[in-house]
Amino acid sequence: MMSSIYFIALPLLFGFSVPILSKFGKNGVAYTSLILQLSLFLLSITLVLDLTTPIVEVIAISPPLGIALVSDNVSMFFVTIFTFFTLVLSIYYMGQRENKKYANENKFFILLNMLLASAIGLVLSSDIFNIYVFFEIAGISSYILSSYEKTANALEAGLKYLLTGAMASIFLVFGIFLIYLHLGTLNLALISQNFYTLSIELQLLIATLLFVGFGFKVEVFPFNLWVSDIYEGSTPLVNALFSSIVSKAYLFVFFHLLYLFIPHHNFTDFLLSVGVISMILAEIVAIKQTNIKRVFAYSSLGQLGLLFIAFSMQTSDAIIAGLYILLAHSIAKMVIFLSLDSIINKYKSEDISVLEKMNSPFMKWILLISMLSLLGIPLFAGFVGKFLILKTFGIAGYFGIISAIILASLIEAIYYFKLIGLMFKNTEKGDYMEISILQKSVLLLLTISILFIGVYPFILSDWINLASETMINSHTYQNIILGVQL
Amino acid sequence: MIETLLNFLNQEEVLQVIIVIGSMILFFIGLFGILTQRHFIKIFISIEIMEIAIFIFFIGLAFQKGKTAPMLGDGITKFINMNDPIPHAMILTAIVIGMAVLALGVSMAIEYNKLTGITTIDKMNGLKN
Amino acid sequence: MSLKRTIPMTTVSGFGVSAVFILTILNILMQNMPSNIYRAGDELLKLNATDGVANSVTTVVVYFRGFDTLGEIAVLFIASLGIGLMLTNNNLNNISQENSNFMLQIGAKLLSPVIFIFGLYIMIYGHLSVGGGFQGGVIIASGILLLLISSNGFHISHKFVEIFETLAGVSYVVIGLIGLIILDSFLGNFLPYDISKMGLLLSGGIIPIIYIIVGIKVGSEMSVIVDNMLKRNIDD
Amino acid sequence: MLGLVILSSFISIILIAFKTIIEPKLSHTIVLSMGIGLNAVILFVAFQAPDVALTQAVIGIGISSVILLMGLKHLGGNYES
Repeated sequence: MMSSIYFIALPLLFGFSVPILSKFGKNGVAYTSLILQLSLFLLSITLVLDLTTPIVEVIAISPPLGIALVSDNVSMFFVTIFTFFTLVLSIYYMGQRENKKYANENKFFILLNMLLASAIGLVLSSDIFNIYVFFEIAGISSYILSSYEKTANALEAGLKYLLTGAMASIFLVFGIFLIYLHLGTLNLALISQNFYTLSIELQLLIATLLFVGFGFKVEVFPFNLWVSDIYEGSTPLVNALFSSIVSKAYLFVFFHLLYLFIPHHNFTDFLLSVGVISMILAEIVAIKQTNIKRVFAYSSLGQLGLLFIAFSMQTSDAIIAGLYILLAHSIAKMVIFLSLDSIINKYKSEDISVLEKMNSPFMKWILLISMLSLLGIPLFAGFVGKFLILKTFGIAGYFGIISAIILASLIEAIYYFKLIGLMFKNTEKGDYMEISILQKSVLLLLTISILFIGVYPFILSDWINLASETMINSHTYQNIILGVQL
Repeated sequence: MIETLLNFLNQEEVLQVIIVIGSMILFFIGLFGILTQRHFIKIFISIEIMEIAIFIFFIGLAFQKGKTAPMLGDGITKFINMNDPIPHAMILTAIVIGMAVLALGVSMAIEYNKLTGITTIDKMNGLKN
Repeated sequence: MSLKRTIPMTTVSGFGVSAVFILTILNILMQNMPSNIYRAGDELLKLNATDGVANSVTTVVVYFRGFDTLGEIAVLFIASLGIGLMLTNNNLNNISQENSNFMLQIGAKLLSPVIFIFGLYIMIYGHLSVGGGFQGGVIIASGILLLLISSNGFHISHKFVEIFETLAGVSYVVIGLIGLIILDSFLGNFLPYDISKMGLLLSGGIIPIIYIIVGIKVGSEMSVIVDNMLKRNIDD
Repeated sequence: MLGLVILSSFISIILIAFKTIIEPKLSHTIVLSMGIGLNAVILFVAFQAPDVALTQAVIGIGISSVILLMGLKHLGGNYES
């Protein structure tokens, strides 16, 4: 029987039963984790293909009172990419496992699966306190993952993440408490129906509290000053998770709540300016960086600012553009951080000059393609989203935003071409870099998908159009949830 | 004199005002602690104070005077005229989660201290460039 | 501007800004006191009367919002895992190496059985009176803490505690999945629950069972956390 | 009586919290934070929430303080530098 509850129940079951699984030889846990992720990916594909009407999975009692998981077009879009990227990351790790194995590997697999479960839970859940619980699971597993290596830098990154995360969750839970006190419900659909009945100051206070709570995690301007530290302290494998999965889940939840609670355009200008500031600032700071992880951390922040701008517009076209950018960015950052993991392991340096030393034509071309995609060059996946967003803002007449986006792309071009120049410089190279066939095929698959989406973006357009329609339309969401009876 | 004072304090509106002002002062004391204190232990305690403040705020405002605790016993046989159980359940969850985060934070601070000898957050700048 | 003049100015302006900020928030909250509206909790209290559980907080925690509790167990599990990861194989000095004093040894011997029985009572009677799995589990863990700091010879084996932890965690999810198969809803109450038995130990279907499982899980996690912090044995 | 209990608990919790923040000796800080938890327990009982009070008593006062005290022992140094 197909049910969306398996996305959360099975990773938890896996996590709890690791002591039993570790009895089955030294590969028991690793292979079980791989099989679990493969089956979750297949499950999400099956659910997406079957999806004609949204499915509501009821837990214990029916929705307005209890918790329910809603799988509609947009949430299944996110679930599919999360399961896909986790699977890809696992396979990549399996490829290097022979040579470089993490210490306490079982715990790494538990944390990976818990992070997947919580990201999916954030996207699927329709109860605001349940969202808080998943917010905490995702947070606490990210803190441990970022200090996984137990070096001074890693622990510093983890502690910084933990302190900011604890602050964020206090503000978030304060907002949730105010919502319950004044509306008497925790269900997203009911809150969405009644939120306008609150007085305007109270709406503003709750919105501010939720913005602060999620702002720390979505990595937007006033709260993103610590993010680059975390990226620098953690391993690139973990950065790939943060950049492609976790921040995307928080971003979705933030805008999902925004569209549901305040479905009018009062905050559009404010959110647009937040997005523009965080984009421009991140790109400017990125130029000066010499640590390669920090460069890509700031580039992630810049791309998240762009996504923030796209989703802030609250129109269907802008969301379509945003989803394209999100997909392209996730794939490209996955490629970049995965290959950085191998490069840093091989040459034991985190300075950007490591690209100069790197001796592997395969890696060179892979990195080149993903950087060009991030820049938004035509025929690569990143182009579609950037083109669509410029078109949307052009039609709406926001020429300030358009010039900001073009400016940010130009600054981005400066440091990306610096990196590309380093890679193709004709200097003395280091040792030849061997990577296993498994890792090669993973990177090749991701790169081919970048090119494929770039050349033929319309293969996804039906799916993405449906997703954006579902996301923007709060009435459908209310009807879906409130119409369910067990 | 004392009678009237007690009666005045027992009014539901007065109670609500006391709860809001008291818990918000507590909340801002915690925030003040986070912004001014530097030692790890002090920071964790400040976070705890902020958490307790919002828990008191929530339970206090969800409480309605004259209603009993939401469980049977002491001659109560029907689930009527009882306080709302959902806030209690939510706070239970939040307290346990807060404790888990605190314990993890303390253990990370211990390990970080063992490697670097640092006990305050303002010296935590190995990642700046 | 010199440093001597800037510091008082920033302090004063900081206090001014924060005072305005605090007063604004207080003003908003005071003008919007929650009225006694009909909340979801009142509806749940009505539903609770058909469930056969005397403590309605337990019903809400374990059954109506049982999914939150599963997530909470996961948070505790991950935190315990992280603490184990942080505090193993290091040469921290053992906190209680020397013998503890006589009073503590005798007191611990007398008190620990009482604490364990109290914890078990709180855990098993969670659906009838105040308390439940979380509180009972933590009380048992605090009894183990007392034993750990009082007597030198006592130590808990992580392998042994792990068995309880694993069984409790797995059976929680499996009970949920059985509910999904039988009643088409995760964590559904598939055991018979009779209203006439309200107030008896065996009432409420799966609710007391799940709360005891939660208690075992929380108790073992907390014992492991406390033990890791004390660093009495490094056998992980 | 209820109003008086709540008011006095609030006054004492705020005073203790302020003292906790400004106290330089860290072991005293932890003991004072137990006082905050204790007053919170009294308030939860006054608000007819015995379950929350019990949880706050065992977790908020008991285990949290033990964890903080052990953390202080491992971090070393009772005073803020």
